[in-house]
Amino acid sequence: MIKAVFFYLFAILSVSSGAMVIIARNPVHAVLFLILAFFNGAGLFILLGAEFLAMLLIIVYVGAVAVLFLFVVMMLDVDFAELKAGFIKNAPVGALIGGVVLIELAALFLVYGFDLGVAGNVQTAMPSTGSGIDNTTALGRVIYTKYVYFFQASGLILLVAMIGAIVLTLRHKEGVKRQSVAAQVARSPKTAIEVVEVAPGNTILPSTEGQN
Amino acid sequence: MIYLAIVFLPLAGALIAGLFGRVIGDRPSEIVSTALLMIAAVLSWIVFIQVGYDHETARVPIMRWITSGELDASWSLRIDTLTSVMLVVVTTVSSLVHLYSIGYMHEDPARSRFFAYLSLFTFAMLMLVTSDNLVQMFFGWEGVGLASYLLIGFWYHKPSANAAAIKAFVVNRVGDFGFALGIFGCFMVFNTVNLDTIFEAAKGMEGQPMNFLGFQLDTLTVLCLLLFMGAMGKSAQFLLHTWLPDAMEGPTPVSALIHAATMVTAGVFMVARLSPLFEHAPIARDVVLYIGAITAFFAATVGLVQNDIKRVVAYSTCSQLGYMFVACGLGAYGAAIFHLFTHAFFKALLFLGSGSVIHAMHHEQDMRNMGGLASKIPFTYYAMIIGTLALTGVGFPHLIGFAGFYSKDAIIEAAYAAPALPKTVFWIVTFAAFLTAFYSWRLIFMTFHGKTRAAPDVYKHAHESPWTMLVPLAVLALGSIAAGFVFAGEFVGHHYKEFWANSIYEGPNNHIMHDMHQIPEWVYWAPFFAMASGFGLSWLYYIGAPWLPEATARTFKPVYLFLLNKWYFDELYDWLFVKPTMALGRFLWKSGDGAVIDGTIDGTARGVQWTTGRAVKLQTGYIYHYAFAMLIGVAAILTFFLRSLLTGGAGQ
Amino acid sequence: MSTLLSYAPAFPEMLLALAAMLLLMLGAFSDDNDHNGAFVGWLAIAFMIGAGVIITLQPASTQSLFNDAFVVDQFARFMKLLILGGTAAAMLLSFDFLRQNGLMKFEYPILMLLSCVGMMMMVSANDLIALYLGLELQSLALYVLASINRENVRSSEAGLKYFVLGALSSGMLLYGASLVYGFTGSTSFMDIANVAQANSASGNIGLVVGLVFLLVGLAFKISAVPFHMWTPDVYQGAPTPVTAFFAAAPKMAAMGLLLRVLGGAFPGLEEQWQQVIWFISIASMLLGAFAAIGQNNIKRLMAYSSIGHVGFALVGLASGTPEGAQGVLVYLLIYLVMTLGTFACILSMQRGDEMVEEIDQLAGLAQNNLMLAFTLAMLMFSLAGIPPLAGFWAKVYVFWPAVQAGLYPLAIVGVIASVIGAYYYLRIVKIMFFDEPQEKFVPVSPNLGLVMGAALIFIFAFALPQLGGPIVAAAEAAANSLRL
Amino acid sequence: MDIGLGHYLTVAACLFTLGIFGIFLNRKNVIVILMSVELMLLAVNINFVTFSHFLQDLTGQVFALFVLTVAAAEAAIGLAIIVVYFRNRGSIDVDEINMMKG
Amino acid sequence: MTVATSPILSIVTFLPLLGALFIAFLPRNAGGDRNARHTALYTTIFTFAISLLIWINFDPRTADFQFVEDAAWIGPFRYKMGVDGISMLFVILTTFLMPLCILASWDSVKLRVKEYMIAFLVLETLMIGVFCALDLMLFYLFFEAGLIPMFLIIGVWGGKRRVYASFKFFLYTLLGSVLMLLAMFAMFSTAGTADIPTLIEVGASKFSREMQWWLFLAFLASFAVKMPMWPVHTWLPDAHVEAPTAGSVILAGILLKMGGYGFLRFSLPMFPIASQELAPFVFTLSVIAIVYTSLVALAQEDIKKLIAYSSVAHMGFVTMGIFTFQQQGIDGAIFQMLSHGIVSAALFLCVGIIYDRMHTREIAAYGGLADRMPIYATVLMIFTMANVGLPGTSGFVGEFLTLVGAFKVNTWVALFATTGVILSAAYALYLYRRVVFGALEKANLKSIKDMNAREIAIMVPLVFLTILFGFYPALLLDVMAVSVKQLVMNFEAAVSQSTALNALNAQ
Repeated sequence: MIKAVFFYLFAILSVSSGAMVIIARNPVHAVLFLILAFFNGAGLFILLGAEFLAMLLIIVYVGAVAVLFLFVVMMLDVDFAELKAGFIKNAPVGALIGGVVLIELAALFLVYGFDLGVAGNVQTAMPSTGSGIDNTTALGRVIYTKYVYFFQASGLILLVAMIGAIVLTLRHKEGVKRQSVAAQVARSPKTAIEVVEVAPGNTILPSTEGQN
Repeated sequence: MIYLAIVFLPLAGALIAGLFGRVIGDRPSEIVSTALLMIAAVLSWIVFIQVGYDHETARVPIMRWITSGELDASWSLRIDTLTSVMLVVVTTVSSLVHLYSIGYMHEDPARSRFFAYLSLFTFAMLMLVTSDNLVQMFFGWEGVGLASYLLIGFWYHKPSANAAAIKAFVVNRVGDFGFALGIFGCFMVFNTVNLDTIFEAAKGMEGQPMNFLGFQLDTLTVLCLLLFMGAMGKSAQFLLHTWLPDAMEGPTPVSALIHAATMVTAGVFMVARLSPLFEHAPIARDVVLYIGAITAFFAATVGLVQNDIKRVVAYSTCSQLGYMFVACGLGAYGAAIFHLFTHAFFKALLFLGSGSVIHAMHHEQDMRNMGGLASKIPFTYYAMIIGTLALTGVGFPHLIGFAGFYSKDAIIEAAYAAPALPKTVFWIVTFAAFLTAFYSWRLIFMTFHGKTRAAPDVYKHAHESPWTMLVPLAVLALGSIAAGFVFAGEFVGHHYKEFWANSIYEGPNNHIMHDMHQIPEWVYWAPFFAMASGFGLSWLYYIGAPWLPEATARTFKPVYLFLLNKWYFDELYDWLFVKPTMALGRFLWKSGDGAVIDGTIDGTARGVQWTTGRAVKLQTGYIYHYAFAMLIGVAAILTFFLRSLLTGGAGQ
Repeated sequence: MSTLLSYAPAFPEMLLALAAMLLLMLGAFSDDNDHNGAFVGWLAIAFMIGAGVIITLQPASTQSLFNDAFVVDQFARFMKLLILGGTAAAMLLSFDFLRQNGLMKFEYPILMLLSCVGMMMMVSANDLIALYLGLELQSLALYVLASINRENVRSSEAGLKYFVLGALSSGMLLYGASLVYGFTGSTSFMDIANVAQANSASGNIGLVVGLVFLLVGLAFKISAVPFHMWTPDVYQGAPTPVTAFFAAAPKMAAMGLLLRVLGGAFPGLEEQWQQVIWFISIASMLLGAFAAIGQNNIKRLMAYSSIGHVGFALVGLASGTPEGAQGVLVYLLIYLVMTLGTFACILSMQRGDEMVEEIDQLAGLAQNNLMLAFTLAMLMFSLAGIPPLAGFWAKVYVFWPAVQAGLYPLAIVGVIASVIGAYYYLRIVKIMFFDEPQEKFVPVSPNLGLVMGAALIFIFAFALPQLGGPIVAAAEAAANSLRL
Repeated sequence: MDIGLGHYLTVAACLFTLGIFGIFLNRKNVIVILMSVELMLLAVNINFVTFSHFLQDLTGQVFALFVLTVAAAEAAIGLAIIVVYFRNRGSIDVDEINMMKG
Repeated sequence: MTVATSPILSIVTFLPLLGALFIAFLPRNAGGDRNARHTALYTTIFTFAISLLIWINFDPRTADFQFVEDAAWIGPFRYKMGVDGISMLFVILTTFLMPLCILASWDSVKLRVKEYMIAFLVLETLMIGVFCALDLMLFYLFFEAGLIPMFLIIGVWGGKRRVYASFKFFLYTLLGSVLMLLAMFAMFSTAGTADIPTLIEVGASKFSREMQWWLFLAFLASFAVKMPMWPVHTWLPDAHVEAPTAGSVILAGILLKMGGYGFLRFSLPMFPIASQELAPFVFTLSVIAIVYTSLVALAQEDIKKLIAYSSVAHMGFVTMGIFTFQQQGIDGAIFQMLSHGIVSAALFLCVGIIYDRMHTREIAAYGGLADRMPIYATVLMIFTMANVGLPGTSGFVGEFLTLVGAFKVNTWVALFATTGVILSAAYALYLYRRVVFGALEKANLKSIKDMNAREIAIMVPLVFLTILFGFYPALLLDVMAVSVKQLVMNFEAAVSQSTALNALNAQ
């Protein structure tokens, strides 16, 4: 019973905050609603016994991705006044078609009698509740062994994301002075110091020709 | 060998004159081709005697031609009496015309071409008359048509000559259309195109029906009528006659050779040759008879009022051909061929004589600008008189007469003697004989008698033709005088059966050749009186009372105009066929091909363009539209499956 | 050592992944200049050739690794060779363009290499997770590549559109994957296939819905109508060599993946997916044909052309037979060559420093540069499917199975679409050959010439038994290793 | 009231549909579209976890784990592209992203 | 190695291609142009000479395919070549016309000579291939590939509306052909073989009546366009008018024949029931083609267009003849195709001769050419007469035989078709009169020159053959007789078998 209450709480909240994401005028609000939706999603995960994923959702998603969103939204400094609200003119048609899809899916899920046992193909059995192995451990046991291939692949994906983000956004601005460690370390007295013999009575003039 | 020589010597002449005329010069071309034809003519007479009197017949295979399945049409020569008569006619007239042309055409720059055409024509004509199968006959048939086309259009600078040439060819093609269908029909019915086999089988086909255009019709009638259509075209019979008068645009020797003596008689020859078929198709024979009679009368009436000297002779030819078909229709093939034979002489004579007149008058052809030429060109004058006497059939029954007297009167008598026929045909042909006499003498009187109406300058320089032109006139005049009484016995007289032998077939009920001698006495005299009264009336009109023609024309103006305009056939055909065909062609081109077919195609292309425009508009560039399209796709596929699966599930 | 050898089937992927990291180091620790960028690029090509050699040396049997998540069979090998070839050739096409446009960064070849690894994982995927990861590895690299010309509005717009719609499609694909997982209890293709075959389709609507979403995601990747809308914009906006890459390798991979999924996981739902394929095939062929006619930008035209060609390739798939799959493979190979050759030509359309993309600018090319015009013309005829060029054989091998399977309406619509499509290919030929010449293009560079020449020889030589025969035989072997 | 598989799936379906809606009904900020994608991924993850729970199979969770990883990478790339675009156009208004069409 | 065992068909087929390759590597300059011309000429003449070996070694007593070559090709398809009495002569016709085409383009083509010669040589290879191919796919490959060079020939070297004409030609024919391709797939799927001889033997029994209908219609779509039959003929006048002279020659001389050849090779032997049942339909189209296009030809103002329309009419005789299923009809159809190949080619060459001088094809721009061009006038007269179907020219034999065949089958068809004989005389002579006859009045014609030696050299063989085949058609008819007989017998057997079967089913 309590599960049901929480389910409905999380469900309603996640759906409505999801709706607010796309309705909200202000993108910052939208991000915040997205975060709320994630939180509720995490709640649903916990109800389903997936604690590790719930944790991940909050740490990775809310902590990193959503914040990144927030950061970009603010950085891009969009003039919110210019952003039009309102839906496109064929919104009703769109809504109708979207509604049809949704109704069809819901009808399928709610009406259709599930027969999950058909398969009997459990690949990686969930540890039984009494086994003392918690969700995180169970995942940890398979992720580097059975699913190492996927793990490596996702590593490559992250590598691509990193390269991509850098190649797209990194800008070597001309005229910006940067510290060059290698250059500093490589300095030797020869290159750094200029020994000038000063004739008596003369001022030391730095060799400024060509500079300015 | 002799047969081959007769047929192919003209071809050799044609090739020499045609291909090398430019190289060897005009005069050698003329001499070579003429000489070759002379040889052929001499050989023909030899053959005529061998075949006609010694009854030698022959088949000379030359080489294969069209072989396809059962169809086997070979090049070969068939020599029998009918052929030999035609050989004589063709080569004799042709060689004379060649000779005549040397003089007549001596000013023309393209003489070698002319002689090539003439010889080519002769070759084609000989192929026609010697053919042993229908296809080869068709070859000759079309070949003479080609030569005729080329010769009519010889003076290609003249638009009228070109028009006449095309007209001749196309109208002949209309006839050939029937001929061709006839050949196809023969092949379908008899499974062969060889004459002998067909003749053999024809006896058994009488009364057998065949399917033609969905109707069950009498086989032989259909075939004969189709074939006769070809004869009508070639022999310028009523309805398909319009080309012949126009063909006078060609040089006069051509008219003499092709449009008087030889080619136009090919139709008669063909009917005679196919007598085994026609004998078993009485309805077809009646058609031949009536068409012939109508033509004889019609052409004679038109001939009454023509002013062009050659056109008068041309209509006369047309009319005489009608006589020949009357004879064929009656079953008196011998009489038909006899008339063909004599006619060749006197009609060629008349044409060549006209040519001589025209030559003298510096290519003036209108008789209204002539007159009084008898003194200027006496030789021609007498030749023409002989020709006219022969044409009008001057002679005394049971005694003697000119060539035409024997042959034409034989036809008129046969028309009377025909059993089970009303005498209408007899009266028509008799009346036509009267008309013939009238217009023939009218020609003589208008041209040679009275005071001249020619321009003084022309009249002064009018002179007799060179010997090359006069010799043929002389020879032909001789023929016109003698051909009748010399050969009457063989062609239509008592020896006719032996003479014709197997070359002409008479049905078991055909006794006309016998019956024509069993007629009342007055019938013998009827054509004589017709001829005589025609002469008398003509004398009255053009010598006795020269004001009469004009007065008559004024009084009977509609009739006069009707005749002058040749019964308005040209106008009728123009209105009925030529104009609508051209209009239809243009309509089909512009509307059928242009608007409908190309319109459809171009319309399809435009449809594609339009669709393209729509398809491109879908691509708005907006992300949300793209996403929307995807969603629609998903929704559509999903709905499709859920609907089908759910209803499918409900059905279980 | 033996442990390492047990991973032999995955050596090509490993080699390339390690190469990518190696080159990354090389690039990061050397000066960022054109020369080094090209050096990295050439090295990448060398590694790809190496990977290709390894693939050809692998035994012809079917091997699987990682709990059957990664399978290497004849099909995978065939597709991998296509992908490697496409990627290497696209890279070869890139150098001149990148140098001229100041884009010669060492990241470019590395991203292509990683994308290539992703694609190879896709065609070897035998598990939904492997499928997804391979797909994402490929796609993420492609998003970046599309917008790599970051100073250019069009390029970044292309990247943005591609990314947004790509993310949407991955979402759908994932949603489908989740349903499939849920309704079969496994992510492994073999298990899925067993379930799908065990209880007939009507008994498992959820699975069908999952399949639909999965197909939608894949259809997006192969740019089939109505999930194609990104294609023209991305093709036009992306830097031309990247477009060439898009048209070449990822299309192969996505089609390969589609075959793998349908052949590996859903043979039991043949009746269902055939209907979907049937529908998107017709829609793609028609839209490709019609919309391309309206284009004047040759890259955009090639985008629509690629949509149409996907439609044709799907005709083979729609028949659902091994012959059909063979046809798809032959089609893909030939299309790959044709499209690379065409893009080599497009990349040669340069006046002075400026790239030209308008078709009109090709006017009279035959009189200025006959070889280029001839090559492009033959490629156009080949794309139109005129014999004896390779494009004709491609069509033969997809339409014949379709007819054999009784899909007459599909085949008829297909050939009619190909006739309509022929119009726009002809238009290019017409502009090059019939119109009055314009200013000359700069001479063709050796790299482009190499690709063009190879493509030209290929499309002509395919009709020879020495070339076409082995290719068809290889495609047959590959198709037979699927479970269609 | 028993909360079954269907309920979870329906919630996920709602979120998923909202995600799609967000993409094509939105004419504002492109970033919002990105957020919509994140919503869809959340829905997918809920699906996976739900199925995992009801199938008593850990694979679903593993899948969800990788989806999360990839989603993070995707967000990074997406935001980078948006930044690039913004630098070029000075705007990320969805209505203005249509230089190429037809 | 004797001729019979050597791959002579492949040699003849691919020799021109070799020549094309050689030309491709010639340098691009004035000398290169000259070399290109010479190479093309020698190649085509050499090819013709070798192709004569085929004729000489051909055994007309058997209906089997001869000089057969068979090798593995791609996938299930085989590289199989061979000729029988129906196809052999078309090979010769092709090789014969090609040198003339090259010669005809000797001076008139000045731009892009190399490409022009290459296009023609490639086209020759493809055309010969069509008539030799004994595998469905090989046939289609050659059949369709010809579109490319022809498209370029019309488009690059054509007249004012060349773009429209070339597109129409290409897309029209392509649309027809692709349907045939599908039909070929269906045949291959059903019969399990793409081997044409096998299909000829077993096709009739393997394909059900309904299937035969569909296959027949699909093949008809292709062949009807190629022939062209009414009402899909309108691409032809456009293509002819715009194509350069040699292009028209090839188009009329050979490409049109592929349709008729296709009917004989595929439709009749492989789908006899459908052929039989659809013959009235084909007859109707043929008769309409003959009468309709003859009428349209009468109204033309462009010389080439007129001849093009007359080609359509003549092809009407061909289709009519083929669908009589009679020895005469089919013999006639083949003969008509061969004869038309010579005659219409010659007519287009004749047009080319005056076009090269005056650069107009308007009939009204000419008149009185006979004065200045007597040789030309003679030659044109001969071909006009051959076109009209005058006995003694090759044009007669074909028309006559087809009509004989048609009359046996359906008198109405023969009746209407024979009117074409009248109409052809009308339009052909009308054309001749307007161009050659009449007074030479137009100032720019006054200095027109007669045919030069090269042009005479082109025409002499054509004149010779036109007349030779008119007088001695057995040269050709003997070659085809046995094959056609076999075709007719097989056809009749198949039809009677099916009627017997139907009767059995009806009981």
